Amino acid sequence: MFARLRNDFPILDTRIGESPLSYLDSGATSQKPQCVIDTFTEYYSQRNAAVHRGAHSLAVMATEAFEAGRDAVANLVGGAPEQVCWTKNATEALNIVALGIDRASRGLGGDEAARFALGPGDSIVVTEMEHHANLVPWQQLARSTGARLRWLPVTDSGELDLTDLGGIVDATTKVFAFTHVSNVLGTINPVETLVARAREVGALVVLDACQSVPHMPVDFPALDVDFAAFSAHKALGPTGLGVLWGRTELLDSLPPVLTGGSMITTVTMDEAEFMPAPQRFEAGTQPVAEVAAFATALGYLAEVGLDKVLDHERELVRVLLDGIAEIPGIRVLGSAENRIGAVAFDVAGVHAHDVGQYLDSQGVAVRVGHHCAQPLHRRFGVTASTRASTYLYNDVEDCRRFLTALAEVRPFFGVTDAEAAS
Amino acid sequence: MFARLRNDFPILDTRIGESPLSYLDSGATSQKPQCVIDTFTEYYSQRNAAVHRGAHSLAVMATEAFEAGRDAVANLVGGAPEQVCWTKNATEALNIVALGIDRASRGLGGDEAARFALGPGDSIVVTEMEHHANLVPWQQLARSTGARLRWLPVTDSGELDLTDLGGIVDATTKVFAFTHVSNVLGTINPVETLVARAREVGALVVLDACQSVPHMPVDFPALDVDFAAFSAHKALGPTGLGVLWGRTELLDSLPPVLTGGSMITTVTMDEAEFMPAPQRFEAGTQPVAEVAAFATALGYLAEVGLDKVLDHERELVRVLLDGIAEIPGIRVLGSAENRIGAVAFDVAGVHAHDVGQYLDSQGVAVRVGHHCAQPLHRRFGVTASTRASTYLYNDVEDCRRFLTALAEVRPFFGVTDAEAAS
Amino acid sequence: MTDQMQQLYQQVILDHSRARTGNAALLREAAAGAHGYSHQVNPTCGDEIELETELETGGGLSVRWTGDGCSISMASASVLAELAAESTAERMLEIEAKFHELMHSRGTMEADEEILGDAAAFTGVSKFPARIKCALLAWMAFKDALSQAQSSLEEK
Amino acid sequence: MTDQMQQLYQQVILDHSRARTGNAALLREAAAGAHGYSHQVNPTCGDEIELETELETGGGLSVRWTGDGCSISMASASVLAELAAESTAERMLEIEAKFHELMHSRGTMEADEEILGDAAAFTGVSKFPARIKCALLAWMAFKDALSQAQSSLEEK
Ligand SMILES: Cc1ncc(COP(=O)(O)O)c(C=O)c1O
Ligand SMILES: Cc1ncc(COP(=O)(O)O)c(C=O)c1O
Repeated sequence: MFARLRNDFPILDTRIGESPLSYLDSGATSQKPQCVIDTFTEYYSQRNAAVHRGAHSLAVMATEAFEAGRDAVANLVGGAPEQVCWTKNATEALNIVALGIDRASRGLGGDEAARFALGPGDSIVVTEMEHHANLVPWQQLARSTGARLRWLPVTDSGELDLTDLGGIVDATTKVFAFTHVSNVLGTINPVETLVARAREVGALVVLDACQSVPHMPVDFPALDVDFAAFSAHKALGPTGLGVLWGRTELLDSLPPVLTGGSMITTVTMDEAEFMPAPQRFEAGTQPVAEVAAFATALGYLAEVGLDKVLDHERELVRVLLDGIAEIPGIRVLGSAENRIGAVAFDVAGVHAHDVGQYLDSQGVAVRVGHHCAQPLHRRFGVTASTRASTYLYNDVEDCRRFLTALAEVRPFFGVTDAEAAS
Repeated sequence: MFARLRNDFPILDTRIGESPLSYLDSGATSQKPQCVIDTFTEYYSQRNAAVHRGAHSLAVMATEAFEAGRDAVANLVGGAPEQVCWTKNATEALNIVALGIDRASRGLGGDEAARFALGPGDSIVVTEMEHHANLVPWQQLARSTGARLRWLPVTDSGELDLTDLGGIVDATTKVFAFTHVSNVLGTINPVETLVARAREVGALVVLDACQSVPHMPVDFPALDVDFAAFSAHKALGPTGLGVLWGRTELLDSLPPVLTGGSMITTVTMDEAEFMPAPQRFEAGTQPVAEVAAFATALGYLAEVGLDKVLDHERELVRVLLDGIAEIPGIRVLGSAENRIGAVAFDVAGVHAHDVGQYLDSQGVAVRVGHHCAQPLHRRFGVTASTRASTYLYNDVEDCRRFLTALAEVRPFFGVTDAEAAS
Repeated sequence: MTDQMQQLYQQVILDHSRARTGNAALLREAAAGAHGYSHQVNPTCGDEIELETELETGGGLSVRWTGDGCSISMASASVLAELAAESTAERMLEIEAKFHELMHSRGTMEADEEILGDAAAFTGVSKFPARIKCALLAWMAFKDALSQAQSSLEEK
Repeated sequence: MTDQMQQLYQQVILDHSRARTGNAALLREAAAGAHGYSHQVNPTCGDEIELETELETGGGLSVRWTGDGCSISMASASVLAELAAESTAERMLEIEAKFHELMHSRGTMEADEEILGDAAAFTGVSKFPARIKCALLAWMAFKDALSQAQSSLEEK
């Protein structure tokens, strides 16, 4: 099946110079199947209109497409459609939670928001492997509320160090925000253990699901998280769309951050009343075409089956890891067994940027840099790494091309083993 | 020229039941020419990748498309590309300014943000004709900072009442936020006069340019505004994209609201440093395909010429206003001479929702409701109105079809003049 | 004019939207019996309704309302008030459930005129997704007000 | 291996990226003469450079730097330091301007070897938009540090 499916992605026929394209950068953003691309054409040619605000036929069709998108997400990750709030990306989704708590901590949002209030003496816990999107908003929140920011460290094997979980997540902890899967290491974190500890101390759980939802079956209600965030563009969907998922009673009481049209009930010159979720978080004209395209993407993913996607990517990551082990001078960051198809590594004597440039000249697209995880890179003693990441359209041939090119990198830059060791 | 141009918009061939479509709802969102739709196909089939973060060829192409979009906007509205920050919609853009000022007022954002700080004793001025997007964020800011919110009233003719401009915008005024063009009345406001007063008292000027940029030539540096906001979807562009335009020195010192990846320089577990504008306002993966499509849209608009668009729409609005004047029982809201092609009205004895429904049955798509301007509707003694709004693809035939259908509305609902008058 | 429009705007609806049963000043605190009040807004179009219901000692009930909205929402309130005058609270909840089901049937359901009475005229609305909320607005207010009235009765 | 890759990674660049001129511990406060310091980061890839320059009384100048980054950025700093050792401040600003122009030429400009010296080897970089910042990082730090050194000289 996976071999056939590759043909659904027109960009994979692109040639980079003389080489065919091996796209191993899906951790940054995924490519799109033809059906998703076609949804844009279809939407803008047949049913484009502003949603929720009109009686005319186009508006009705657009509204139906928009709301059907919520159903598609709820089908994928569990919960009811009203638990799905559209955002521009996962980053906005995480910020909505952090900034909503910030507002609640200032006494804004009424009595029902008081449950979110934070202050000096309270703590927020994250981990050392977070993407900046799930770190910087919490730093900002800690700074503005006076709460303390703490974090779970990462072991040499690239897993969360749970030795002091009970000490770090303690009675002062009001929010525990962590990633389901590391975008650098590929490690799948033990959500159950972390949630169990959060429940013991009564902390809110915020899950960064950016790297899990596209690559494996995920069920938020079963994981028992309070809020979760992910982006459409990493899951075969378009740019410009993300999801904030939450428990209804929490969403309905969290103060909205962005305010304006379509999220209010009554507005006078002096004040405004907000709608319940999901609308309260959807101020202004929404990414409607993007929602329609994402619904198509989720239909495609559902047809393939996310359990199969995970299996497929695990086969590929085996090929990658085994192949890399045979190339001298490559250090893979982390070695977790429970992982998705993302592999970050350091090439002795060659900077990641140069590694990426060489691989690109061979048609192999990988990511280089800190992958928005500077603290994690610092933990591993580097400022940058090269990351190969897979998706359902990759095959063993992509991995082989990558491995062949990678073996040529150090010779090309004239790095000898002796030099690199120094 | 305008007759031919209609063929570029595939959706205009849609039939609503047995009727051809007359789309008179561009004030809510515009339709898209084929070239804009094709840009999605082209982008996702040939150069989709995450921008600004990779050395590989696709990433380079995507980054170029993304940055070229800024050039296209700067060409249209003036200023340098770095003055163009991408947002999800105009609403987000206006919120970034209001929430950035909120942060500055709490002492966040360092010394350079102090210039934005507001407190009790200060005032924020808006107008009674604002869209909720340019009203509610300022209400929220007033509430959280203790500043006072004031507003310029609207006259019976649907223009700003400037009688007491000097008293309302006074020495306490720190922010003066107003719309360039009313989305309900179509009135073009005297920006020069308003800006001149703001300059006298040293207030920041925030311009809601949602209804001006798509319909007429606009030059922000010439208008001498500090910040401006508009949405792509109203200007032939895609959903999911807006613009915050600002003076460089202001953008660089305004504290960012959404934080995360791609907007930072250095991140440790404890703190983060932010990049200058535009990146500081662009946290997370951006709507890259949307930017590419918007650049195409702006190219299309530039080719037509926005001066010609304004002339064309003014011809159509004449036809609309003259025609409506002949139909008994219709009251048009506002009567400004200096206007774009938007006409809102009240039908005696028939609720706007029913008016819209009847027009839709005749293939005429209009907007009904409060158009996100409840206070303005209250000012005119109604809770809802029907609005017909034009764009470059409309023709006199659309106006005729609308007028014919509108004349049938009261008879259909069996409203006699005597009854309506009661 | 299309068939669908005729189905949507049945004569019954047009009549009720003009001669509105129960459309009267609210009593509020002045109400004698067990009493409930609800204010509902349809943020999409600005339709608004304030509705109060009073439970009578014999099990009957009465509904008064004021509102501003489209013909569908006003007619629906009027029909509701008319039905309330002839029914018990229990019966009204039964009608409400049927009406709710009918509205969400996308035009695939036959209206049960025995139960629904004049409310059966709203069958055509179910084919217009944007208008369903209009038809349901008064009923939402009624359910809310009734449950308040019932709990105030229990307290007594 | 493509032609473009050979143009990008000229031998001069690879050599400089390994044997780095001027790559030495910074003096900071210990510096004797008029002195400027700059820290530049390329947030895209994490490349970083700390560079200081000292103006000598005779009009000459010296550059010291430490950094972490790709071969292009490190080689560029090394070439800069080598050129600085042979030039005046004025001459260096001339080179900087030419280099800046070359980098933004998208491969359409011939490098002026007379002025640029070893920096001419970076011509191929201008065809790789994502790498231009790497080549310019040290130069940005230099311009910043130099203007500080010059103003501290004026103050004296
Ligand atoms: C005058 C005006 N301001 C603001 C907005 C909000 O724009 P958006 O919904 O695209 O954020 C609109 C359009 O809805 C508008 O017409
Ligand atoms: C783990 C993780 N969290 C958050 C993000 C941020 O997602 P986005 O950039 O789509 O907002 C990403 C991807 O960039 C990610 O991999």
